[in-house]
Amino acid sequence: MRPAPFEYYAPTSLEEALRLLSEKEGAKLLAGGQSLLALMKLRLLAPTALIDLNRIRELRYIKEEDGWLLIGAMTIYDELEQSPLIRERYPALHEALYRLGDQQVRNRGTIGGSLAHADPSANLPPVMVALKAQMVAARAGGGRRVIQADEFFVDAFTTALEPDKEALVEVRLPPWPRGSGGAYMKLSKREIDFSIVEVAVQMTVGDDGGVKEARVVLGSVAPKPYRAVGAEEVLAGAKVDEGLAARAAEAGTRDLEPPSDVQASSWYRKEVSRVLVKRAILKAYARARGMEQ
Amino acid sequence: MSKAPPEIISLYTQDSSALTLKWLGKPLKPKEDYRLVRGRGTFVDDVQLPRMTYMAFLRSPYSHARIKRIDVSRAKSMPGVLLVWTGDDIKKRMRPLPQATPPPARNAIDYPLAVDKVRFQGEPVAMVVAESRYIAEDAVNQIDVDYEPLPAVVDAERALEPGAPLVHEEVGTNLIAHVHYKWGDVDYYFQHADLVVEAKFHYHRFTGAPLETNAVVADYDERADVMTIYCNNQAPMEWLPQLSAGLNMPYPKLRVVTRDIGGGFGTKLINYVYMILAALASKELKRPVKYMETRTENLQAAAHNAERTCTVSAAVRKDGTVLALRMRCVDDDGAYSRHEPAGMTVWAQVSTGMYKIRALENDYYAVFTNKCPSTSIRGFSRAPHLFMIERIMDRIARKLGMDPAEIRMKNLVGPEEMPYMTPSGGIYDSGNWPEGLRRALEAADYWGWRKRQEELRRQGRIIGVGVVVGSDSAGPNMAQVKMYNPGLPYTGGTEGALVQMTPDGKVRVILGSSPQGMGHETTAAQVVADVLDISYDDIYVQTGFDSFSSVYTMHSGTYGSRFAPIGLSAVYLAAARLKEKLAKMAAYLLKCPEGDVVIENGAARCAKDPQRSMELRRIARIAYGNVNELPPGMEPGLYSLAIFRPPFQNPDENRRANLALTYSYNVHVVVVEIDPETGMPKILSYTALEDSGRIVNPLIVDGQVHGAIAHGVAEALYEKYHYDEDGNLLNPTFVDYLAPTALEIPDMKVIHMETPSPFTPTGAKGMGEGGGTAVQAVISAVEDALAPLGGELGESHADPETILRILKGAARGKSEV
Amino acid sequence: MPQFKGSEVISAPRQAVWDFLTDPQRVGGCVPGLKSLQVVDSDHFNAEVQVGIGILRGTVKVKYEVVEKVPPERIAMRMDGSGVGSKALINATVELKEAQQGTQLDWVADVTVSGTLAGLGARYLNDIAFKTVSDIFKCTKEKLSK
Amino acid sequence: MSQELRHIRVKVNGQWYEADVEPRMLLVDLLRDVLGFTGVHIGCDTGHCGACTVIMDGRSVKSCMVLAVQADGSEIMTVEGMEKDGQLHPLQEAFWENHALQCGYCTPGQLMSAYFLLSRNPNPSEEEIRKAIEGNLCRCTGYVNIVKAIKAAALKMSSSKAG
Repeated sequence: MRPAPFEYYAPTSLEEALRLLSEKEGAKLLAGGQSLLALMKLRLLAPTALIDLNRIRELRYIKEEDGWLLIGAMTIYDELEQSPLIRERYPALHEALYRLGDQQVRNRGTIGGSLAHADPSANLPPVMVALKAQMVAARAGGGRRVIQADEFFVDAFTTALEPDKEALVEVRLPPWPRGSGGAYMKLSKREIDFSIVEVAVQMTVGDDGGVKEARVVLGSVAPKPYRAVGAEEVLAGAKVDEGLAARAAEAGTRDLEPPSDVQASSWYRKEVSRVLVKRAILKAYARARGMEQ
Repeated sequence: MSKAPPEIISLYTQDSSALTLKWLGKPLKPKEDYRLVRGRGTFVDDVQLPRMTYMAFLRSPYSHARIKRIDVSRAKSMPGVLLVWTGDDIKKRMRPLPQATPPPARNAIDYPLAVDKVRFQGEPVAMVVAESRYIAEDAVNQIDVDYEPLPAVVDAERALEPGAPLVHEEVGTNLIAHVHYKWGDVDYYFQHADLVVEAKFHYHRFTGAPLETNAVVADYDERADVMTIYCNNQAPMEWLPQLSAGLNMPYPKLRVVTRDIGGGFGTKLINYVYMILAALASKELKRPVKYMETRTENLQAAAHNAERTCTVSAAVRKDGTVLALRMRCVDDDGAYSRHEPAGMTVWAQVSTGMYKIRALENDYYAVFTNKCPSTSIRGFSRAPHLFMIERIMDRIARKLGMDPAEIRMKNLVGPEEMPYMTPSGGIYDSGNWPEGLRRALEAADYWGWRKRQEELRRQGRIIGVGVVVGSDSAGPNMAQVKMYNPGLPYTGGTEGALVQMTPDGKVRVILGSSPQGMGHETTAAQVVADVLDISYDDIYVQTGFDSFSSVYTMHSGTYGSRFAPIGLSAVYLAAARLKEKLAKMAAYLLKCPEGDVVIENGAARCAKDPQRSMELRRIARIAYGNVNELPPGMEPGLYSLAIFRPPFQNPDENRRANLALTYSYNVHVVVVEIDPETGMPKILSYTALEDSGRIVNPLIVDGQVHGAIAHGVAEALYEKYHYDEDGNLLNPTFVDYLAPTALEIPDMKVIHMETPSPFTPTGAKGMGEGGGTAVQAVISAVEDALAPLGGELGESHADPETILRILKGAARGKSEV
Repeated sequence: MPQFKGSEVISAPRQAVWDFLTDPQRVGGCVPGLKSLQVVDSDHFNAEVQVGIGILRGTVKVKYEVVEKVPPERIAMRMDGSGVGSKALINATVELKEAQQGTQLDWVADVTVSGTLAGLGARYLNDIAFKTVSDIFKCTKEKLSK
Repeated sequence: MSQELRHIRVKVNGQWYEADVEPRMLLVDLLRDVLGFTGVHIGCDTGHCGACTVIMDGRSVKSCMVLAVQADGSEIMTVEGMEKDGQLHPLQEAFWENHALQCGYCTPGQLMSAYFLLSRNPNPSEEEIRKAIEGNLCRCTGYVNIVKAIKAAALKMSSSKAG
């Protein structure tokens, strides 16, 4: 299958790309292309123009800035997955990257492309919400704004970015204090598949073993990342054991009404959501307590 | 039933005296692999011809609809578009495809492009030929079709009910064929059985999904009035009537060529519809036309297996002896009979599996539905037949409190009864099956696992162990089609080969087969080297098939695990005859009595006087050039052509016949663990024993076993087509059709027995399809895990949700479903 | 086949709502993402519509047909959409009842999607269909409430 | 519909090529149909099969998921570029010796993924090998001999470096 015709632009600066985006009616930004080109080949998408971001060096970096980790939108998964910094500080993100697509996809796909695509079953969105990441959006003329991950994902394949105006240029991961840990779990039939259910958990635990802060976020169960607030409430202040994790999981998934598709029914998604949330909480807690890497 | 009568045995037994056993059995590096690891294979899409054009299809979004209007005007007017055809254009150019079905199904009208009505989602409705693939696809999107959607029939059993929507009005029913056989005194055994065990099973819909999709390049040479078709069909000569009817050209004008084929697994038998369309377009445009199916088209509309729903009942004695079987089955063959309903009778005789079952009653129905047409996917026919028997064996064992391995051991045909004749007249050629089962159980540490299973269960872990026996009945007797359509002029099962020693003493081999990675160049060379006792490296086997140079019959091709028993037998015969001729020439040239000539290490010598010897290449030079030196009256040249014909017969008045030449044997032992909370299954251990007679090349045999296991595991746990009630196929891409990767397919342990077949000159048996044993084994293991909780699987596919529902239901004493 | 329901209370007399819904030019103008509209006759129009959620967008050709009219309380319509290798068939029935604030509009729609989209597990397709239909009547309400 | 062509330069298997291509042309079509590297195969539409995998600027990518224009100025290696002066690459040797292929259609892609793996992990575990080829479907071998071959090649390459 081959894509329909389109105009092609390969700007070398962000400003030029943003200008093109605002000028070209019906244009789309091309990042890694691992989803976009597939949809274009199937002719489910036929943008009039592609603005290729791959030649914009300034969008490809991983750097630290007063405790924050700043990631350029065009940084590929593989570079992130290989980063020791991310493996140590954000194990949930590392696991999500390790289990994202396959090596060829990780060699080409970018974090910005994935987040802007906002597929309800993609690995990264729930992790971003769990980590309290910030998304930096830019528009032509130098305008920039920061969007909290919680607000960034609006609906299936829909983000808070203003269509045809804004581009996601940077992802900012906040520092999590000592005593923090996270975990990502995904259930799928084949390892390479989009998840049937996925969970990202990030928490901070006090020296007394009580949970100071916890964020529990599911993917594939709603049009956008689902914060299991019920679970977070049960965890708050508690010392986590098997039983408590189970109660939190129960509370966190009670109100879920997941979609059904060819891979799994709503019933199955809800059942395994509870299981994955419980397991991810236990793993994240152990990590926060420094008991497991 | 019992040991086969002596006259039958002697009729089938083959002479193998020409073998030297110097080259058979060696793990020689496959000849094909050298070009393929360098990316130098020639697949259809690699054929590049001047002035090439490209074909693409508009396909039906509906599974069943009337075509009210097609507007191709916009597509036609696009620059670069050369031709746009609809069903009406095809109707003008060809007769409908010949139907192999009995009346009234024979009245079905089948064109490669839909005429008036579409009958399955993805059926081609219009075709475009353009200067590039890109333009062709652009144009397809500019074609407008008005459909009137019709109610779809997607359930085979409902398709037979009165008032069901008709897939083919002209047929007047959805029934394609019905057969009912009774072999042995079934009623007697059911009356006198201690118990009758009955169950209903569904064999699900999947496909082979070869990595190379269907492809064709048709090139009409106006000057010679010859149509050359480069294709990846597995048995092109089987479809000569279809091609000739479609193109209205005599066979000698049709040149059909296959080169390297990127896998087939049965899916590439019915791609002749593409061959016809590309050829018609090439004739019209006087330019070569290339078509390469997209993966979505391939998964949605190329070829699925036939689904089967069976009610199986077994008459059993308390001691576990299975006396007789009754099966009532309905096959879902999809929208057109392009290959099926063959599967319902092909190897129907293995309904009784590897067991001494005395009597069998088969009541089979094949029906049309609004789904993709079906064909013979790897494991064809014996897989669903054996699935039914192996599943019921497990159920019987559970009812009697026997171990599944024990009940199989009790009923297996014994070595003293070989060759064994089944109730339906099948002749199992050789093997020590109980010994094979013993060895497999030992290699898999079966009894150890049974113990661990108990211990782990106490720790809350759910382990299942499956043990299954099966056969890859191989080298089909096509006369079996007479069992549902006595009028069909298609019987036996033959193959041809040409072995020529060229004037330089090298050997050229041409086969009738169209291999897709089974190493025919390698194994044929090994047989020739073995018979002539010359170097493997001096033998050159032509890649693929070419109807202008290959030796073929209408059975020619690569399907039904037929190359080892039939193809290699033809190679053996041709080589043996060549050896005789060389001996005759040598006798004269060496002045040595013919009986004393020995052909060895590339030379002929006189046994009495070793001094008198001559290299074969010198004899070859004389045979072609220096012919006055030849014995007076002897025909020059060293060509040897052979067509191997097994002594097959037509089914007798009771429809009894031997329907395959060899019956390889396999035992699979699988251990699975189920995640109690998610239902996710994981294979912990996989062991397979294979006895496929004499092993020609262990590398190739093991590779085939690995592949068959991978397909079985995939079908049992990952690959299943989902149609909704409107006949929409919900998973037509690799996004949702879950072809497993290296992370899903487990490592596997393969062990061998090697019992030569008396019915083939090489002693080799057909193998590679594996008879679906892996599907049976995995499902058996999963059910074994669920059984203590009262869970049973009714299907050949078990996904985590199904398993979890059973676990939950069992836990709650009722199913969630 | 999923079925959707919805209702609007429109502050306009029933006859006005009826006139609006039976005027292809006006009701056509309410089809979301409308790119072009070509009125065939009082009961038929063809439209080109931009549909989709998020990035999953495509142009779809819609054939609109009135299949039943019971003035002024009932109208049944059929919308036949085709594009991106797929078909969407929407059968909608609208009931108009007098209400004190004006007219009560109740609608029911059956949606059948076939083809590539149905096959690509786009499990959010139903959302698209629902939004498309309900937007038509929301728009009707707005236009008439002015 | 027709489009203005882009002029691009690509270095394939050590040699520069120039071509004028439509922006929508996929890299795989450039390599196969324009430049004649037919060892690069097409097996699907959705980037799942990996048969079209090539090495682009040092990384394995699926050439059906990259536009030809995007490769402008890039260095690409296909299976045809693995041999050095008539000698098979150790991976090719190992695939042949272990019969790590049957139909051979997925083989070039498998080799490219294995090549990338060994380029940064000279002696991978079985798990790492399986993970490394998860983007390359094989329908013939059950992956058994592919995994075996990659192990064997890794051993051979590291020992030959050591020795």
